[in-house]
Amino acid sequence: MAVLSTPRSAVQLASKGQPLREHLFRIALIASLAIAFVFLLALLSYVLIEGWPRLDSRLWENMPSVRNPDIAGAQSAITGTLWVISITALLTLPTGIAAAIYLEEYADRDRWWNRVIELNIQNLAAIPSIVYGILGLGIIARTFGLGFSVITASITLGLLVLPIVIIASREAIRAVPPSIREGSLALGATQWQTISRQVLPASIPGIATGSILALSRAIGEAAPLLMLGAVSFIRFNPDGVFASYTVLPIQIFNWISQSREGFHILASAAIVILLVILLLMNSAAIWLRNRYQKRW
Amino acid sequence: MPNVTVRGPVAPHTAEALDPVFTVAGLSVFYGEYEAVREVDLTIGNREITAMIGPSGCGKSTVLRCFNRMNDLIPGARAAGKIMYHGEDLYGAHVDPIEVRRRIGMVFQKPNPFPKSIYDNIAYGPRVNGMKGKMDDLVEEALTQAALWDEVKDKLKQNALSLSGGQQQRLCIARAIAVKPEVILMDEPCSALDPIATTKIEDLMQELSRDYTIVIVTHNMQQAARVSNRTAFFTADVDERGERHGRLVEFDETSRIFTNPTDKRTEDYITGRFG
Amino acid sequence: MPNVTVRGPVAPHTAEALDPVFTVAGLSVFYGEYEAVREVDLTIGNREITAMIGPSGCGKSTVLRCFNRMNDLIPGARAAGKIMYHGEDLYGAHVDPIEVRRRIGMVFQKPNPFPKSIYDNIAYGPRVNGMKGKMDDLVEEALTQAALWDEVKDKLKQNALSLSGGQQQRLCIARAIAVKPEVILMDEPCSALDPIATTKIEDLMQELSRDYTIVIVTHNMQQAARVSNRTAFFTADVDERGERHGRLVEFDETSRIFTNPTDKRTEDYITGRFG
Amino acid sequence: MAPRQSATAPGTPMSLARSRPRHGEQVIKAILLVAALVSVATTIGIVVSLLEPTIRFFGQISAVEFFTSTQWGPLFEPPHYGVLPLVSATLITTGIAIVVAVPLGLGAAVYLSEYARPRVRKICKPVLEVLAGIPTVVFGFFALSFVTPLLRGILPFEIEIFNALCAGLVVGFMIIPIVASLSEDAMTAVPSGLREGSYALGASRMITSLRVVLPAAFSGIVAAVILAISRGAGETMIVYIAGGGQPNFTLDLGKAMQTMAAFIAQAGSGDVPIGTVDYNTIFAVGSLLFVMTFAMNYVSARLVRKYREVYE
Amino acid sequence: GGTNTTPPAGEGTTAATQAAGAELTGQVKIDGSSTVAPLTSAAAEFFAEEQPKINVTVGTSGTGGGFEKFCNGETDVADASRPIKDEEKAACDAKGIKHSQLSVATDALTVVVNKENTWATCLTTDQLRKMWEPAAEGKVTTWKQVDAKFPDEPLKLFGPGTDSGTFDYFTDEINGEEGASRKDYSPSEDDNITVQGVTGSKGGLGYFGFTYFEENADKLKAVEIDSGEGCVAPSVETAQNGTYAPLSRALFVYPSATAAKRPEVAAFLDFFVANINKIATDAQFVPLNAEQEAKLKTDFAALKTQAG
Ligand SMILES: Nc1ncnc2c1ncn2[C@@H]1O[C@H](COP(=O)(O)OP(=O)(O)OP(=O)(O)O)[C@@H](O)[C@H]1O
Ligand SMILES: Nc1ncnc2c1ncn2[C@@H]1O[C@H](COP(=O)(O)OP(=O)(O)OP(=O)(O)O)[C@@H](O)[C@H]1O
Ligand SMILES: [Mg+2]
Ligand SMILES: [Mg+2]
Ligand SMILES: O=P([O-])([O-])[O-]
Repeated sequence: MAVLSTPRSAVQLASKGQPLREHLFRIALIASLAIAFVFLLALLSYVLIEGWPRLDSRLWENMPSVRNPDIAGAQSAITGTLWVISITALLTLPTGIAAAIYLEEYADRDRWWNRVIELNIQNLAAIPSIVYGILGLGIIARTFGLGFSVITASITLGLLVLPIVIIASREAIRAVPPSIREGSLALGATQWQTISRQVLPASIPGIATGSILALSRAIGEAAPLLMLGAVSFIRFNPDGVFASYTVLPIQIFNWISQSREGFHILASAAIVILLVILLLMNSAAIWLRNRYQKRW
Repeated sequence: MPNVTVRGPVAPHTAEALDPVFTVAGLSVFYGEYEAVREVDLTIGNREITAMIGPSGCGKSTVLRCFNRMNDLIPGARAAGKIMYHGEDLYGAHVDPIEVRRRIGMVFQKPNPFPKSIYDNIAYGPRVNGMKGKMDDLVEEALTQAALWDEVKDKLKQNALSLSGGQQQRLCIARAIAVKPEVILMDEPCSALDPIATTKIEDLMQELSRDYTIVIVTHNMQQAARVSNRTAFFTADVDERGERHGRLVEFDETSRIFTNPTDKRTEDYITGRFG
Repeated sequence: MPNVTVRGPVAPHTAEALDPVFTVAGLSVFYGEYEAVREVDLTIGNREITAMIGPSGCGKSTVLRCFNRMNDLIPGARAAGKIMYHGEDLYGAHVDPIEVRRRIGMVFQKPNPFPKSIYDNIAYGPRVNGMKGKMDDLVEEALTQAALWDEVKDKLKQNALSLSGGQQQRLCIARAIAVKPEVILMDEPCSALDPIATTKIEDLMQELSRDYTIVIVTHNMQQAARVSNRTAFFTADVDERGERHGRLVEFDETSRIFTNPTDKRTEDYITGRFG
Repeated sequence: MAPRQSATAPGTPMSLARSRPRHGEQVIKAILLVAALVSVATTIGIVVSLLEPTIRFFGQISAVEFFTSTQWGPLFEPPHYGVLPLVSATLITTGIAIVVAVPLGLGAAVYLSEYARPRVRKICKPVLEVLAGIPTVVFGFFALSFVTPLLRGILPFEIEIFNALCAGLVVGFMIIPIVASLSEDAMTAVPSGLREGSYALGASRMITSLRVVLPAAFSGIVAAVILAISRGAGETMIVYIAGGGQPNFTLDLGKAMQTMAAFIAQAGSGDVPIGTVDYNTIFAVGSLLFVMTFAMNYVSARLVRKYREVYE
Repeated sequence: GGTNTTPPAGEGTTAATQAAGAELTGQVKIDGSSTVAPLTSAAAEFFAEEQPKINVTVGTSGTGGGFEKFCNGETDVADASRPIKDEEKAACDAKGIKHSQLSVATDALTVVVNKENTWATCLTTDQLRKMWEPAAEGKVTTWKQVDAKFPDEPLKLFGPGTDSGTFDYFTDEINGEEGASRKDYSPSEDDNITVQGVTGSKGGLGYFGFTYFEENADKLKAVEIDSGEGCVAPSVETAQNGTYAPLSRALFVYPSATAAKRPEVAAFLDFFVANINKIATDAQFVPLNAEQEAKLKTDFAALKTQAG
């Protein structure tokens, strides 16, 4: 090794040269997060301050009213949201995860039809929600005859967020190192055993993220439901999957477009409720994600 | 102390009289266009230890991975030629690779513990194979055989990824033997082990070879000499186009390979004059 | 053929007269609550090869990883005690771990090539360190030194993960020396290598030790004897509570350790009577 | 330790064919395939709902006018059918959203995955994800009643009360969690051996993040970004409320604009009698949006195949 | 609950008194105009005090969307801010949905400007037309162009989306043809957005329903309209007596004759018609005058006969 003459003498180990660049990079990263947080904070405070006067039990004990904002509540919308979102989760999470498993673990990526499925899923993610509303109205409500019911809404929302679940789950499954699969298969495990006992547990964090994002989207979505008869004025709780229903985003939308100030306050309060429901819904996924997150 | 001299053929076997488990004929393995191994003929005897030696990159792992169809999993990998397992074509249409792997276990060159607890790593194989019996005993037995029990008995619930390199390797050995396969393929099973652990694993191999067939890849000449009945020596030829292809140079009883090799290249390699 | 006898101290060094690069005093390393290594005192001499040997799980890798603060990256890992590097506290507040790692290179126990081309793997270090010079030459030089050039020169653009186990290990060695660090830490650098490649790497170490300081972990007694000037023997003690803690048993010139060890455990280990 | 073959006579081991039938495996595979096909069925459903009215639309309106005229106003008297203002508005607002969301989202992801302590990550990630769950109506009103006045106060140039800039910005913030969360997962999944390899060569955290972790997580990051862009391009309510719903063909970000999705929402939720040209425009625009996103996804899918790094 | 009660047959009595003895169950589905929805919603709310077990749902799919569902047999009552169109009627006939039109309230379309606008207190219909006609597009961009007396302030227009009944009515009355309007204004289905737009621009002008103005009177200024007979400000009185012309209009509900046979629907309609002005006032609509109210009752009686 002629290149090197003497080794460098024992110079200081203190950093030199790049600290500024490193520093700036770090600051830029923190700033990215901070900017997003500031925006969120601004939005939340805006909503919270606006809605504060009406954040009380009337909100979940009373039914909606168009006559008087003081007696109006959102009970039917809250129960409707819980119904719709639970069934959406039940329908879409298993389907999405199953589709992701198929595409990552079974499908031969060189076959054109699998590439078509793949492309198709990405494409579905970009279709505006209102188009799903058209689909839900024409095919699910009318052709399948499910009418303007909870189940129609859940299926429509489920299809709307399905691509999110699939894409996120696929990436999570793909990130599991191949050596883990090899280790399992070499022990005589079947493909499904390998998937269900090694690959899926290892990809739970990513799948949980996908589920969170998907359900978040579904719970806040109003546009397709407007086409699906999530009628804005309902004074009773749904009693089954075929019942009429309304949901919080619709109720919020409706209150926001009311002319009286009192309803705007109510809308903000309902947003807070919606976010609380959202966080409660997601907390299971968040818990799972934190529990299973690991590096190898 | 185990026997560390050349083990020699198990009486009354002779080179030709072996009871074949695998019969390999004209095996070539391709990664895409690249022919990594060319025209290998080989016979693996029942309840024997067969060692595969040769310089790095000559295709030992590649051949080994054909024995339990592990290469099926590498996109673009393809085997030509025949491998018979107890007279049955391993690559035959009706053959179920899962059944193959259930009966032919494998320890990989790079330790690959599952990101689970030590206990679950061992229990995994028996569980997926629907094995009955007390799992705790099974785990203890496998870990003891792989000379790891003492070190981990207090932390069976700890994540296997926090083990040291050598511990991980022994864990993978324990995992493989816990399912009691018919054949065990081991790719450099002692590469990360100290002499003591190596000795224990070699003892284990000797013990297992009473009932099982074992194929090991090793770069440790002494190890091959100590434990194996037969040795296959591979090397990589460079062809006209400058590509390297693995080839089987010589296959014989270990005592013969190490004392009286037929091929000049074998002799050179064994005595360290090669390369 | 390289020298395979015990290398012995480089004249005119003597055990005490060494020019220390690292001075380790009372080093204990914890993983969370678990004290993996306890109270190690050690001195690594300039332009020498120091070998660390001992049974699997005794903490060799752990100690080695303290020398370039690699353990900083493991959540929950923590070092107590002092490590001085050229008289400067390696864990001092003003010390930049990046600068430390730039000057103290490392080859890991499990080969960990980047999922990039072979070429980019080697070029990565020089690039991030802003090294000048013709990159192609640098890559060729490093690969040649690590005895890999011939095997990969035609596929430098190929993904490094398609290399065989031993090739990956040599790639990681080439990657480490390409940045020309002051000290090179090697964790079982030859574990996946055949004797020929091993010999080449050992030759490389000898050559490098003219200018560099080298610390290797090896489970190969002969290798320690062949290449190192000094040897540290570690073992794991079991304490009252049944926990295992790594300890330094003996540290001395290699010739002394292998011919006339002070501690009974060293002798047992070296002669294979241990465990 | 009883070897399996001792059950049978030595030398006559069981066949390598399936020892016990594994119908379960086949059934599972079939179920999984069906799940994957749900998405295909969805697309077929959408294409069927879009196609027929679209064909009828182009029977009545010339494609030349549709693609070249710069005036849009199908529901006015006299109607205009130039889709370019909608397309340009979609590209502009989505472009602004990308400019906001991709750097901020990736920055946040790198920070959470490579810099932040685990506790910080555990808290920050769900908090960020709250952004994804806020109803878009709310974003829209927040944009209109808070962000726009704010922008009008600080920007040196004039912007209208309804404008593309504010709509794009807020859409960008809405999709940050998609970029950040999914990319962060992809980066966390990169084996730590790779990071160690880089650090051991004296690479800094920044270099390691940028040159080792990001490339190794490339496929996941691209998936995240594409998902986010798709979401942005298809976003309806925010643009509808804050963007003004006025189909201006302009590059002036301070002006009101109407995106394709916003048009569909506006026309689709209103009073357009079924079967008329007006009604069919909804589907013509929908089809165009479908084709555009399809093209974008096709290109990006090819990119990913090309640059993906497979580790281990 | 008992479903044994037959619908009240007598005229002149309210459903409330009739059904007081027995509780009905069932669901009444209403959908349609977002303008009319607050009125039917308020009715539903009052009705719930009488018949808590009857679930009345009110959707807001817009007048067109409401008729679509109504003629498809999916709803019982359609809210509408304009009369049914011929195509829609045809669709209803095809499905055999018999219906009739009931005028239930009056609305006064109100033209509003920014508070800081000191110049436009009264606008003639011609001036409005100058601003809104298709020919004005891209040309009439300042107030000065509308009237030389006005300042040179940029003119910013806001209004309802093209697919609302309000837009149809306004364009028809002002520009002489339904749907004929300049396109370079900011349209929105949500009147709150129009409020924001006008309050945010000094030269802003917009139009929407009277209720909306009343609620936001502190933020906006209503313009008096001169259709040739002097300036008239929008108010309950001027709308009711028809002097606020041409921008006052009737609002409708369309009950299905078939659905009206169902006791719960009949009960609701009885209640609604009987209490119409109380409900309208409460919901801040312009109530019917005596003459209009009498007509409503006659029309409703006819429907019930038709329903048999
Ligand atoms: N990340 C970790 N978390 C917890 N314990 C660890 C971790 N890494 C190592 N250990 C434990 O610390 C002890 C020493 O490990 P180390 O890797 O230093 O051993 P070693 O001497 O290098 O062994 P080998 O020769 O097998 O590589 C072992 O008992 C091991 O299980
Ligand atoms: N997945 C792969 N794709 C392409 N080439 C490969 C792949 N795996 C191995 N090779 C190449 O095939 C040849 C044989 O590799 P193999 O892993 O069988 O070597 P080996 O004999 O096991 O070497 P070692 O002792 O270093 O592990 C090598 O040249 C290697 O680069
Ligand atoms: Mg190998
Ligand atoms: Mg180690
Ligand atoms: O909802 P509309 O009354 O505008 O049809």
